[in-house]
Amino acid sequence: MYSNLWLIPFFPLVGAIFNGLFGKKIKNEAAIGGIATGLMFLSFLVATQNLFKLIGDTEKVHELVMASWINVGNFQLNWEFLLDPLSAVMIMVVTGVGTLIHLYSIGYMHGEEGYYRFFSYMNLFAFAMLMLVLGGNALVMFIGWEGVGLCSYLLIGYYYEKKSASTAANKAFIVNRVGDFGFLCGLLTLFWALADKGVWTLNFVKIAESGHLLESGGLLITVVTLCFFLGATGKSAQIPLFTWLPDAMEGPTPVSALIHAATMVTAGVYMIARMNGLFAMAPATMMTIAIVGGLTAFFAATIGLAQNDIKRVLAYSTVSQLGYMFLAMGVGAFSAGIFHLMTHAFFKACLFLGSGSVIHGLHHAYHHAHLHDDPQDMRNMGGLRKKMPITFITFLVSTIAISGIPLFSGFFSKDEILWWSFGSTRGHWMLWVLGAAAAGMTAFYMFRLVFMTFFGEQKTAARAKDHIPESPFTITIPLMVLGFFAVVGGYIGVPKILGGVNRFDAFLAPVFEQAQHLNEIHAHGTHATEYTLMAISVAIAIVGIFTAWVMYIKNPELPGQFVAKFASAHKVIFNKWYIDELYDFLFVNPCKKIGTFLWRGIDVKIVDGVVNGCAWVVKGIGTGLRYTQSGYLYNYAVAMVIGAVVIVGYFIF
Amino acid sequence: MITVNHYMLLSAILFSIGTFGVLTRKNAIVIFMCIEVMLNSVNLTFIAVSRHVGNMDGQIFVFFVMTVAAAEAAVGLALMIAFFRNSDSIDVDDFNMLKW
Amino acid sequence: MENLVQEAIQNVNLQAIMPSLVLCVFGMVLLMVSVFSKRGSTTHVAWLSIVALVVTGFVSLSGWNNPQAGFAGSVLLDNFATFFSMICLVAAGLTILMSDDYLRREGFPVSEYYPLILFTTAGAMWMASGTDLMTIFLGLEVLSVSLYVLAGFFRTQTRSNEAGLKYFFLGAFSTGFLLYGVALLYAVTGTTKIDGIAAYVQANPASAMNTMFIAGGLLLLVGFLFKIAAAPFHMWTPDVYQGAPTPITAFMSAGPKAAAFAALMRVTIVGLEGLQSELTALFWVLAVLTMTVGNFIALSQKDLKRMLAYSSISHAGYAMVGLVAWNEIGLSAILFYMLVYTFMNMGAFAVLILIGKKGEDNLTLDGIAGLGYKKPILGVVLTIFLFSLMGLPPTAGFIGKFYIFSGAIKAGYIWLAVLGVLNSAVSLYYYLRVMVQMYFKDPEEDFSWVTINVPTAISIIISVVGVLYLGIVPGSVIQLAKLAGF
Amino acid sequence: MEAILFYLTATVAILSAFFVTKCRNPVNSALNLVTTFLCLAVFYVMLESPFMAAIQIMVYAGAIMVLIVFVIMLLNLGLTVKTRYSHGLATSGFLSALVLLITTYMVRAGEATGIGGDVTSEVISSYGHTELIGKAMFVDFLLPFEIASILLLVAIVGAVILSKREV
Amino acid sequence: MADYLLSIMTFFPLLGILVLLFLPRDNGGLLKGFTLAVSLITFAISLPLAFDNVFTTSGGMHYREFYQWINIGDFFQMNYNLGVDGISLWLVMLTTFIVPITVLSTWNAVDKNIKGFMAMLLLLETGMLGAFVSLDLFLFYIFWELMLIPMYFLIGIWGGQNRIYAAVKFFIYTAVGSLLMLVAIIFVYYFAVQSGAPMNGFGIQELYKLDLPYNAQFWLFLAFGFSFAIKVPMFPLHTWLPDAHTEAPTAGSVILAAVLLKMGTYGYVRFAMPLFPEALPTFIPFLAFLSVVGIIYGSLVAMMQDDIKKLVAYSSVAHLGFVMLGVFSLNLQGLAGGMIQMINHGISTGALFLIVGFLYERRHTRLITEFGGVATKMPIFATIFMIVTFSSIGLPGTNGFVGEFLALMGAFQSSLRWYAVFATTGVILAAVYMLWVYQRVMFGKVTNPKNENLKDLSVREIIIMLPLLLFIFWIGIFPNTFFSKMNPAMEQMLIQMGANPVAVVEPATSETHAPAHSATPATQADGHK
Repeated sequence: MYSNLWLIPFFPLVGAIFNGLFGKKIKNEAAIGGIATGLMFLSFLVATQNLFKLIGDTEKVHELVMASWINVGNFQLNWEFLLDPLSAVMIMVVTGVGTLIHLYSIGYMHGEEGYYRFFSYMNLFAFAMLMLVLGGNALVMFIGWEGVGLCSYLLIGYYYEKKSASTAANKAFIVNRVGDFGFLCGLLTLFWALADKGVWTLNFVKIAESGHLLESGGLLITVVTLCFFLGATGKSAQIPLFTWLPDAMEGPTPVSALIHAATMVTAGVYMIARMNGLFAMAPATMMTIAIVGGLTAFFAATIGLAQNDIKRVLAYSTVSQLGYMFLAMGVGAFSAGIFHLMTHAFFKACLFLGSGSVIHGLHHAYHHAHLHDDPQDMRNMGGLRKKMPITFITFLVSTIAISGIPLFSGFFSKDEILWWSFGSTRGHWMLWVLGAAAAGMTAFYMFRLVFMTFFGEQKTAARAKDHIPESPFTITIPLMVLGFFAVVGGYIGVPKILGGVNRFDAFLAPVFEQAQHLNEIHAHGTHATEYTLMAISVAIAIVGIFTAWVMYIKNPELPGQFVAKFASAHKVIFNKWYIDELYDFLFVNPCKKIGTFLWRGIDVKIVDGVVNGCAWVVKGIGTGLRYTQSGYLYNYAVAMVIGAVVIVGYFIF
Repeated sequence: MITVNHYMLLSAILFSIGTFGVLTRKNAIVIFMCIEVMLNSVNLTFIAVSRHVGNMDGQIFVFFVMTVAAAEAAVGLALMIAFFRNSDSIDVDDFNMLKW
Repeated sequence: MENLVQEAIQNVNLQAIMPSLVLCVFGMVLLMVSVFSKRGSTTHVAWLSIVALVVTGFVSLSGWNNPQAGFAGSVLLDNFATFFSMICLVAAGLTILMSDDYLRREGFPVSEYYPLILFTTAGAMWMASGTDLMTIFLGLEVLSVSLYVLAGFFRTQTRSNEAGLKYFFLGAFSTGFLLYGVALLYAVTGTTKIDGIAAYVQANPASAMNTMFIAGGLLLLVGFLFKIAAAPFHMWTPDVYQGAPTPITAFMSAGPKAAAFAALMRVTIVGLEGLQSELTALFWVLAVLTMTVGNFIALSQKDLKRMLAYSSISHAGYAMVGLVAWNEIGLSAILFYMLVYTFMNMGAFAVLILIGKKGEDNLTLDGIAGLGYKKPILGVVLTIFLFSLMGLPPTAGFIGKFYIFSGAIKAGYIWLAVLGVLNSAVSLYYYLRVMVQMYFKDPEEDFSWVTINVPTAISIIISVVGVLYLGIVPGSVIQLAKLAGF
Repeated sequence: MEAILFYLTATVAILSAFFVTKCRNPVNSALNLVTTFLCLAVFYVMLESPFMAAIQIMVYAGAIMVLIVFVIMLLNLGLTVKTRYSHGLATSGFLSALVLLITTYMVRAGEATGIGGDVTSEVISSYGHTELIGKAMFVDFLLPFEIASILLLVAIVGAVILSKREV
Repeated sequence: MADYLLSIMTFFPLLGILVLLFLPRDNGGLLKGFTLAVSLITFAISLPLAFDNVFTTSGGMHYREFYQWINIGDFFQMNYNLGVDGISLWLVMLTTFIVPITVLSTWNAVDKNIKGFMAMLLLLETGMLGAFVSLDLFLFYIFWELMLIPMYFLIGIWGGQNRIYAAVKFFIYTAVGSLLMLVAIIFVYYFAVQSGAPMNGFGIQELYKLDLPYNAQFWLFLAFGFSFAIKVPMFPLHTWLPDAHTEAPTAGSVILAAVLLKMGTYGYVRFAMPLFPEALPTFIPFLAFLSVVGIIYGSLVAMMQDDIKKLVAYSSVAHLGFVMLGVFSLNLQGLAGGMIQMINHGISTGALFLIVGFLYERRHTRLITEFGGVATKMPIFATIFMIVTFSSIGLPGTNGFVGEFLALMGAFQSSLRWYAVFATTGVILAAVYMLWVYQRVMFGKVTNPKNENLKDLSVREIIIMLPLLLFIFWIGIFPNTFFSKMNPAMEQMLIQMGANPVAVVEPATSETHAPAHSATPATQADGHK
């Protein structure tokens, strides 16, 4: 029935291997990009087919076992895929957005050295991501989980000659590994806990079936889920492991769009959703997730307020939006979280690609003018709306969507999350406050971005001013498609209160309903409350936009004065709350110091010192004894007499 | 009544004196003579014990000890002469080329 | 008077002394031959003495499994004695093979050298086969006196003189102790026959507590311990080994040592059985002390002969472990070990003889740098001997150590075995250093003076074959050692 | 009477032995050694072993001592006495004292239990000591006797080799 | 052929040495080619083992060979007693597989005394194979020590600057341990003899059945464990390893890492643990602690190294920590993880050493600071290095992951849970040091002019790496190829170690138990033929 499921990850894998092995020989960029994009599109087609099949199917959970993987005693693990509404949504997002970004890359990466390498990595990433979302057991998922980390590493380090790029790549992978540590611990503890009850499995379906064997709310389940959550924070850039994501902007922009906005970073959200049954059983974990998510949304937004690099603003925005998703997960709004995941994928990909288009244009102009200004610094931009109309429009649409203005996709998803955070049995009004404040700030800094980039005076250096082109079609088409979805993507999930039927929620229901039901997770409250909250959040967003307008269009001196007035606060925010420095201080430097100490101090001095010391002592004793051998007959005779006296004396007395 | 123990005590004393001489003297020939004292003390024991026990084994042993002493004297003195020819000394402290 | 002669003749059993008799006759004939041979030509004497040793070997072997006692209990040519005799014969044979060229190189082609070795061997045989302390003592003296001469053989070299003199004085001194011990044992038991002593103690168990008996036994052992170079009676060894002509050093480390072990074993195991608990404790301590002293001091040696001297001390320590064990395995292991040691140590010395210049001043660690490259075959065989001395498989040294420690462990002396193996770990260092010089350092000299002569080559080949044969298929020889043990 | 003789001779023996170790001049030591040998010969006579006394004087005092003195003279050592002729007095003295202590203790605490042989004073007086020695040597200890001959041969050969002047 | 397969396989390299000795010493190509041929033939000889399905059904010993060797009645008996089961099978295969690769790797690296080098390699191969297939403790010990000799020379003659120190240290360090083991071996033997148990020389299968008192087991385990711990090496007995690895020539390092270190872990699995099961619980917490310390410590120290080879060496300490942790968890998953991690480490770390060797051959330095930007000059190399790096990190899909995961899984299921949590941090640290070194060597701009003219890998070098890469993915994706043949033997071994291999739930696994039990009398019968 769903036996072609394996084709979905298989196509990108073929592309990755093909381009990886033969890409270098193929000089034709179009061919390389075409193969990669085409294979992604094939994968998208298969995904679509499966999605429709699933929609029409009454049975919503399907497993496909491909082969046996690890088979040791009772631990029997297969290569298996799982298709249910959740993974169906994910594969659509991954293949859909992925195809568009591939297409975009054909133009964007034009002329780059290692073009084939880029597409090989991108395809490999798609493969890994699809393994992640389709994996039928935790270990297949983990393959994808680490695989996306690997690809992220490779792609961030794409410009490996740049020190900052390779460092960022390392940081991304290592921070992810910290998360993986949590994931592994969780997985292994879960396996042990279940094995203890006689269920030897890592299969998601079986885990979901036998989750009830564990004590609900018990220590074990809390530890397991907390570990998983640690994994999720790593992958999805949440507090405390979010620092890698802004640095990851060192990669080419399509990478940022695909990996660091639309797909990979949402893996953590997906994972929690996938294991919702377990998480639902651990209220403490849920609360932690909600708080962490809310705080992340808030703090990342504050940092976003003060950044000048166009991609970094978007990166913090991504962190912030991921915080929303976690907030959703934490309060039990699983489907809302996934919904936001999807809409976010559309508008954030669009934003990234738009920013890429801007950078591309500026880069082109600078190149033309032989300037070496930073094409990503917003302070060099301005007034681009006339130069790049398509980019501008799609960008603006997406910005509105992310700001949560009604009728755009972001509104529906964000609002549902805010509502749940307020009204859910696992929610709290403080969470709502955090979310709403973040929403306001998001509106502010996103419009700040738009205003600085597209409005006002052109601040680009004079020589380059007139050479900023609109991007080619391969770039603008994806922009337009994504812009379209940024507007309409939300309509599949219009909440009931606004007259919708929330098809999205209904589609995902088989995955989440049971857990929500069993653990009494639901949002409650009157319609009035809901309306009020909705209005407040919209108002906050509008205030944010207005403030941005005031500060950056009407009265451009204001930000400067503002900064001067709150210099220290600005400095803290501008420097990202000094989190990187804190981590350097807390972990990186101590590790290096400990490493050096262990090596120079312990290993060489003590451990090896003991060994060499033994040798030294033995040799020293030898040398000492050697001098007993004085060469004088007298001494020898004395030794003999002493020997005889001692021997005889000892035994006769 | 002089018993075998008297002889053995005397022999013990002589043996100790011989040891003392071996340990203290530097002149190789004197050391050799001191060793002869030790051997003689043993001979005394042998003969005394031989009489005490009542068989001739000890006496025969003494006989052979004397033979050995003679043989050793011959070889030892030859060695000393050879050494003396090379280094003009038979002081045992000069036997110190080989050490450590 | 008639009576007396008859009685005397009754006691004579020539078969019991046949090997040594043959050897002595050959020795005397060779003395005559050397009188009439041209000065400086020694080769024919050397080969004749090889013939003597071979003949003696056959004569000895014919006595296998056919114990012969004679001379009123003075001598017993049993398997034990035969085994040790064979070891001594092998040692003497190898010595003679490696001597001829050496003597000429060092400018001392004196043919009396060979008869002296034969007499030494005969003395060693008497030590091994003697059952009367008198026989053993006289055997020991024949052996010692010849060795004094042989050690000081290069009479114009001060080093050789000094070696001879030191050996002589300390040897004579230890003889004093040994004799005193014999005298005391005689005083207590009224006999000098080993089985007589044992029988007396068996009949009068109280005499095992008699201080005279204990002291006598211990003093007697001191004499033997001196010969096997057990600490603290080992101090002559390095000096003498270093100063003596190299083949004699090789010989001393194998043949006479084996003979001393033979005597020591017969005396302790048969004669002083009553003192077993005291003696095992003593040997325990001395074994550890001996191997430790030998190994530790060897670590800082630069002169190869001296280093091997210390190593031979430590090997005596290992062999003593078998005595501590005091069981069938441990005792027969000593026999086996001495045989193995003969091959490996004499082989190593033979290689040293080949690579030495006149005067042998180059036999230091630095002097053999890069030998493995300039003279690869010599390098390889020396390596094999060193591995055997270390006790690494698949060489005989390993089997030997295994065998010895098996005895100790079976008897429950685990800590002794542990100390033993730790000691051999220490010993690795100085053996490895030789290899480091041979292979890991670049050659400084071209070793052009090294010429391989046939007899020495034969001795090396015999040693290599012995080491490998006893290392890989030791079964048959262990079987023999088992039969020869008590 | 016997006791007096014993103690007197013992005193002389001990003193002369001691002087062997103490005299600066090796010749004096040698002469003292001869005295010791003679004292021992007296003891041998007291122990009814006249033959042993005889060879003690002949072999020891005669042959061996002559050899020693001869070598001393040959090497002219009598005149080359060094100022310090001994060393390690303290250590050696202490050790020798210990040796003395142990040996005397051993003799006193132990017991010469080996008795009951057939050679009594009567036997000696009836057969004669020399005959008994001869009988024992050629009947019971023939082999050691023969070995002794080899020993002497070796010693002679050795001495000859070692003291030859040229190769 | 099959009857003598193990002997032929083990001694074929020795035969090769005999022929090698008569080849002209100047013709390096011939010598290397001949050695390659010998090692490849050895590999071919061993191949039937890998394809024999008997291992999937029975955990007992197969391909038995038994001859009396030394038989001294009541003294001792040693037998020539060979056999292979699922546990040693893959280690044997790894050995025969890795040796041709090392021979190839010497093609340009070794130009001094080639004959000696090749002879030592082949001797080493005989030693390693012999140690893996010996079923007689005495025989095992002989092969075990035999390995020491060629390795000593490989390090000492063809090594780097400080080779003498490293070689002597390696030799004495390992010898100390093995000598203590010798004492223990002898003790076990006589204990068995005195207890009147049916014996077959030093045959381990009979010794397995011994019932030693706890006290004896304690000390014996200590002796065996100490010896093997040095070889593994476990913290704090590891300091010979960085020196030996750094100084050894590439081929030596590869073999040392790939096979020799496995002797230690194999020793635990085959000897120390099943022979003394009662002492095991006493030691496990301690040993597991050391393993975990080794993981973290090795990683942290590796992180700060400035010599690539030393870094890889310290990473071995960490990797083997996982192996040991898995083995000590005393369940099937852990043991399987440990066993497969042995193979993985052989492949991945072997490959890393080869990679370092490639760099060294080109630049004659291994200092990280000397490199940088190599990826631009050597893209193929960069790719291969990357794959191996990730295999070493344990990326899922590569071999490293399967081993680490199973080892940790086993540990999590056993009483070593808390140790395992700390061990899991090794996952992070591995990424830190490997990626950091990769970044510093490969990424960035070429700043050192000496790196301007680096040539990418030659065809030979790629051929060397390809089989390793193949297995990196093979084990990562289809580890069942290996597990299926290991499982029965591991179950049997766990029973011997006194552990319940699994709480048998599914009927499928209980079937595999049956032959495990029935194999025991069969081997007993073998022993007395």
